[in-house]
Amino acid sequence: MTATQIDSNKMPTKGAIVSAEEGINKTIVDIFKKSLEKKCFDAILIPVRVPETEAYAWVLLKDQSLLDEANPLPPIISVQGAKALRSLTKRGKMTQNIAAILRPCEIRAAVELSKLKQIHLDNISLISIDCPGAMPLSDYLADPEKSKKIYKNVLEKWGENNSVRPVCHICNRFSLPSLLPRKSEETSPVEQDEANLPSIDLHIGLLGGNQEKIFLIPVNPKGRKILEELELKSDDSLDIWQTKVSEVQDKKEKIRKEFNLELKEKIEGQEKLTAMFNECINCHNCMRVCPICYCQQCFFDSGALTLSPETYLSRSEKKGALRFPLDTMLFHLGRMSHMVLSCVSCGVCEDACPMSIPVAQIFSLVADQTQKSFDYAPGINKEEPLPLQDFLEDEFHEVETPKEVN
Amino acid sequence: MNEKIGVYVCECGPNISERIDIDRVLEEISSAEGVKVAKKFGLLCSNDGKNYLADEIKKEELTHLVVAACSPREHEQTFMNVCLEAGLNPYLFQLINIREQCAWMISDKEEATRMAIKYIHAGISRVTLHKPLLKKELDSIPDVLIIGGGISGIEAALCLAGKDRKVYLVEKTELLGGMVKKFSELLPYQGSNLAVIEEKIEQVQNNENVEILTSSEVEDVRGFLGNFEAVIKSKSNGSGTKEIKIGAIIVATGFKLFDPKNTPQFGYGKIENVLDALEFEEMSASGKILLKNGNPPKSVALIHCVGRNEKGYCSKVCCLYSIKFARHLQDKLPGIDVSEFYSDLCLPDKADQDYFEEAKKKGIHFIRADDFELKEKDGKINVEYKAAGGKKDSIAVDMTILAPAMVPSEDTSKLAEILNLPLDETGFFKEVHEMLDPISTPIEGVYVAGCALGPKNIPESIIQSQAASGKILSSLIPGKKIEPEVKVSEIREEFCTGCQTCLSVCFYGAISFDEYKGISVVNEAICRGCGSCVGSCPSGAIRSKHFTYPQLYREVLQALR
Amino acid sequence: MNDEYTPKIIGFLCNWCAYTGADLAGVSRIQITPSLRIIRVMCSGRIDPLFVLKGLLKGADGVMMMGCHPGDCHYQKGNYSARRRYVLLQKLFEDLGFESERIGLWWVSASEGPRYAKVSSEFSEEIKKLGPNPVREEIFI
Amino acid sequence: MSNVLKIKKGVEQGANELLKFLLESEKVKGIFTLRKMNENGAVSYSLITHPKELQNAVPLFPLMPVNAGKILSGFTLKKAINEPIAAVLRSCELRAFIELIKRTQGSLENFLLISSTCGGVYPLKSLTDGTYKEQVSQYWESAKNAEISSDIRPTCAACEYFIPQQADMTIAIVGKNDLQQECSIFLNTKKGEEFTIGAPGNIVSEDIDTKETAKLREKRQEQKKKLFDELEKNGSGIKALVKTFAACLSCHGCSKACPICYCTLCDFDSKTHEYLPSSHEIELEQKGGIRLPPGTIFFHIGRMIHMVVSCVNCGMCSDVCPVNIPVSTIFSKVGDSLQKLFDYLPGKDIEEPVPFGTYKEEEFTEIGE
Repeated sequence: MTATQIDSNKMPTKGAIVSAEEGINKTIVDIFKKSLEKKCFDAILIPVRVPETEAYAWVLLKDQSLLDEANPLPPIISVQGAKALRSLTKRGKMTQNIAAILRPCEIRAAVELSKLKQIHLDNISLISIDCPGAMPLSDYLADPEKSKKIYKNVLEKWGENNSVRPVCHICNRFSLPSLLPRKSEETSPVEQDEANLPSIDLHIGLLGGNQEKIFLIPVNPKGRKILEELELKSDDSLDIWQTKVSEVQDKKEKIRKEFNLELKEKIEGQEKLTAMFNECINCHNCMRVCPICYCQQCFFDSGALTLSPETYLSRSEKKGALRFPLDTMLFHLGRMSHMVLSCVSCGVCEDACPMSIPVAQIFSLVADQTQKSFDYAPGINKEEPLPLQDFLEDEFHEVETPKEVN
Repeated sequence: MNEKIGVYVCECGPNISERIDIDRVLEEISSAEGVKVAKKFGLLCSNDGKNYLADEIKKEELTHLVVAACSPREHEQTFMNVCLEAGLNPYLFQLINIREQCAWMISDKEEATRMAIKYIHAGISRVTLHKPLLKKELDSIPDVLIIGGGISGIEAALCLAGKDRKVYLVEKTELLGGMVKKFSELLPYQGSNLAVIEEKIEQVQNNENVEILTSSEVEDVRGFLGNFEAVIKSKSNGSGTKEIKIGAIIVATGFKLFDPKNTPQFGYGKIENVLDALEFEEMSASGKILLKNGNPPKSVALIHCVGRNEKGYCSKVCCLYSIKFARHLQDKLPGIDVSEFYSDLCLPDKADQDYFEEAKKKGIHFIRADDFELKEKDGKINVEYKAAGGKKDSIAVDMTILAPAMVPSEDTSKLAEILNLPLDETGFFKEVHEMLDPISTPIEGVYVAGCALGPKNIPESIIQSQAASGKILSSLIPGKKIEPEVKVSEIREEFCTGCQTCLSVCFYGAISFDEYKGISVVNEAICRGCGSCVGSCPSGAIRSKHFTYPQLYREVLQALR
Repeated sequence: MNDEYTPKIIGFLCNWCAYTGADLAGVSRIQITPSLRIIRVMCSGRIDPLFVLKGLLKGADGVMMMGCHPGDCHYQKGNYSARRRYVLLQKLFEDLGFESERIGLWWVSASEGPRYAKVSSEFSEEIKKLGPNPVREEIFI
Repeated sequence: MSNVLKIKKGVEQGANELLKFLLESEKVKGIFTLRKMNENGAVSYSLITHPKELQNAVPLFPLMPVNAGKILSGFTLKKAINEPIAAVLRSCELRAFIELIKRTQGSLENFLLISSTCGGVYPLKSLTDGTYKEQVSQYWESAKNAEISSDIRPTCAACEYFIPQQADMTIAIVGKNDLQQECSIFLNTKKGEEFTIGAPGNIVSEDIDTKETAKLREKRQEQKKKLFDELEKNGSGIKALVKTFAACLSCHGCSKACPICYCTLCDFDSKTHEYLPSSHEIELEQKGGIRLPPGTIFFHIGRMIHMVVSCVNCGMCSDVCPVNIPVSTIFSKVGDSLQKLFDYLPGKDIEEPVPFGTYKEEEFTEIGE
């Protein structure tokens, strides 16, 4: 089975239900204030609104007062959380205990990066949250106030309000526990053997709580310990949450199928794709914001592709005209080949594209297909090796040349 | 990280121990990351101290050494040698200056101690980033190029050739001897007989160690101490060029005379029988001191300091040779009336004074004056002047001899460019230090001697040539390798974009551009490690060894702890 | 601001003039307020403007650059490059509304121990007046 | 006064006419200019070698997808072109190209440089959201009347260097009230004149600086002042910078799009400026909180230190910024004053050394004493 299908029986069944009269945000923030008091963590990584602005930035904080402006679920993804985490631990592990509250796609990117030794997850508790998706950066920047209102509605009408980004609208990995690896079909993530702990310790469930309560869901012993330290009992039933998750899941799966079919229509075939990338100005913003593109020096920036003027002239003479910047197509497809197996469809590339090319949609479509063919789900299981760092002897016979020809 | 850092604090007798709480320092830093031992010692620069350090390095198997003592300007080398003999690369060591900068400068012991701890912490976190650097050794060529075949050049050539050095003596004109060759005679107490000069010229010509290249000019010079390459262009034999390899260079290009035409009031070039000093030297050398009309002059005026105001410096020798001229005239043309017009008399050497007094006795008039105006007046030259008292006066004479200022010889600036040497505001070559290092230039292995540095008399020029030769003989020893600076700049190819900004800020020409790779390249033998290029590189492609960004950044961070 | 406050000042000193001058100040037992942390570089030309910037953004209250007097540079002209870079920083900080008073450049020769003590003490006083670098509190830089 | 080639056609057709002539007469091997890519108005620079492709050429189209100076630098990075190519660029692109050449990032050799008195360009956004379509209609009108056309990029509206330096030919647009009837091409250099021998149209003698250009320059200068003053609204000092760069994604797209940022690997993207976890923890201790990724302000000011004396205010940085930070405004403000300080106008004179590759002994003598 591919990791994308949900089997709600296998989801964690017990957790803590916390009422949220003061609003989801405040409730969550208070919990983490408490976690600092109780010394569950030394510091917390969470998006914080920059004072006197509408911008959000990742802040690693000890000082509780900074949590007042924190927002675990801002209307936008500014910097992809995994990138923030990478900037923290690329050169080694933290000595302090840190809780990182990330969206599912950010967690998954972080896990991919840890496989690529770009992030050291030691001493870091990854905490995920049900994610209704994020709004397009440009929409938010155009009118933050309006966007915030819309986003409230997004949270209420989960999965129906499509003012979120296309990749979010079709995202079927909005609730991580549903995807976590298990020792066997029967066990829920919590009963993992230590050796194969899921990437997250704790999950914050929003679905089914319709703004009145939230679910704190431990997915491993460490998660349970955290709840204990927070003096929260973790034996409330999670039925409402589960049912809601699978309900939304079904909806999403449908939208996703239709959407991708249409998209396929739009981009399949060289000409269509070329036309799509014809507007690319080669700024490489997409690569620069992509969490998976971790290279210090991108091959496509390295100047390795610079040729002599004569070559350019003769290339131009073949077609009558040669477009500059060159190799935009090569860049996108090349980049794709480098990272698409780990693409988590977080959509930041599309947000950052000054030419509004639907990069994320295209990449996520391709990712879908390629990842299926390797039965690989990026960022779900820390232990699952990267497809291209691993191979089975008994695979892909269809691409082999027939052994005997008669 | 598995460093084993040893930190040793020197008590420096009472100097440090009394003003810094060393025990507190030790207890503070012993816990720092990577520190294996932290100890104190009475006087680390003493022999006991050095032996103690060496033993410690071996005993504790230290990977890095930090010594907190005096200024690196005082004992860095001392302790680096200790490392060397103890088998630790001397660049894995850091000397922390807690004496000058803490003990001696901060009165409050508390504060001084706190500051010392800061410095040592910085040193510790810095030293872990040090890279072992290796001394390089290069073969050197003992041969020498001397530019300028005047008396200075000749003297230098003889000194060096005398010690069996191959010398290339390059002279622009057809013959050796330079200015002196034009003189009629020397000062009597210099052994007035010019033959001594002729002898020297002969000696050079007959010395098989000296290759004389007359009618030749230096076109290009590349390289560094011990390994220069020079291109010599010969004007005579069909302008062929010659490549020579030498280890050191002496510039002895001498001087020329200020052109009196630039000071019209002296009428030079307009009024007949107004000569400059050299013209008169040649005239008297020829033995015929005559006016244009063929008659010997009955009266002569000698005017000093021509162009001194324009140039702004005294040319030192004019007073004496003008007196020499006057007495020469008296000897050759008895009864002649000679007047010396001076504004200040410069008689620096011990014999000069007598020589001057004698001249006065012999009836030569010495008139202190300025504001000259020379006019032609019925066949004679009327010298109008303002006398010392301020009263205007004039005399009429048959002949006037001007003593123009000494100025840099032709193409001094061109040569300066080729050799990448600085000139001073007067246009002469600039020495490293007028008092302490008067013949060296900023370029190792290149020296300047004689009037190329400024006005000088013959003895001074000869002294400088001998000095330059001595420098070369002592620094450039045949068979002995030279050790270029180790803390030089290096370029990380993969980061270099080839914008060549670094070339423009390197004052030693140590960086060149590799057209093929499209990147800059440092010649480590020329680089002096100043790091200007590093500060100028936007790509962060250049690193100055032992002063890298991370190493300095560590110091910054620690400073702000 | 209390009297206890001693500013954190970083000084980049060239090895040949400024640093030697600083040593001389010590040798002459001239007492100064312990606010300056010296970082030795071979030449003032080595002082990368980024060091100065980094220092300030990391919370230094002031940054001093010191080198040989014009014309006396041990490496001929390094200090002229340093001067241009300093002028750049000065103006740039002004334009950005930074307190450009927090950086300074001084020529100090090997024999100018007293001058070293004087300029560093005076600068330290100036900085005291300015108070701590606001950047220290700033989280979102 | 210089010679002007007058082609009796609207300025845009006239320009194409010129290019057509140059290519067909084989005076040039190819033409580097903007070309229409599709119907929704996407344009990109192209090297056109066949006359038939010229039908899509839009040399004066008021959009700047990339700074052409950067492109030409990459084009001639390995070596200079050995056959003549005509390149149509805007004033700021030409200046950028020249700054790059000073840093041996390309070569002018064999280029026939064609430029125009620039009416400015529209932001890339106006292309992606289609708004440029109605805007462009009044573009030529305002150019003709030496007005600042509304909706062009703020940087352009505040640009006083719209009369190109060092171009062989300059197509006059600003203040040409006969735009629709004729195209005036100023032949600034001998080269320009040689290449137009036999070209359609007639030669007259005119001056490129007119009352109108002066008028526009004045307006743009006013606009510039306004623009710079707007920066003050965030206050000044570190607080202001933090506010301005609050939304920065650290994507460094500004430096990638900047023509002057020529480094293959930007120093600020290199390991040199990576943080060890320990130094993060030190700072966390000191401040109680740290922004991640770190060094947002350090990057922007650092980049400024590296390139701002050569900044040509082309505005690409602002155009590609995903979070609408007015990067170019800040950089032109600082650039302006620093360039004045060093008496240096980037891209004006190819012989003029870059301020930090040189110095004068007698300058700034009051400093350090």
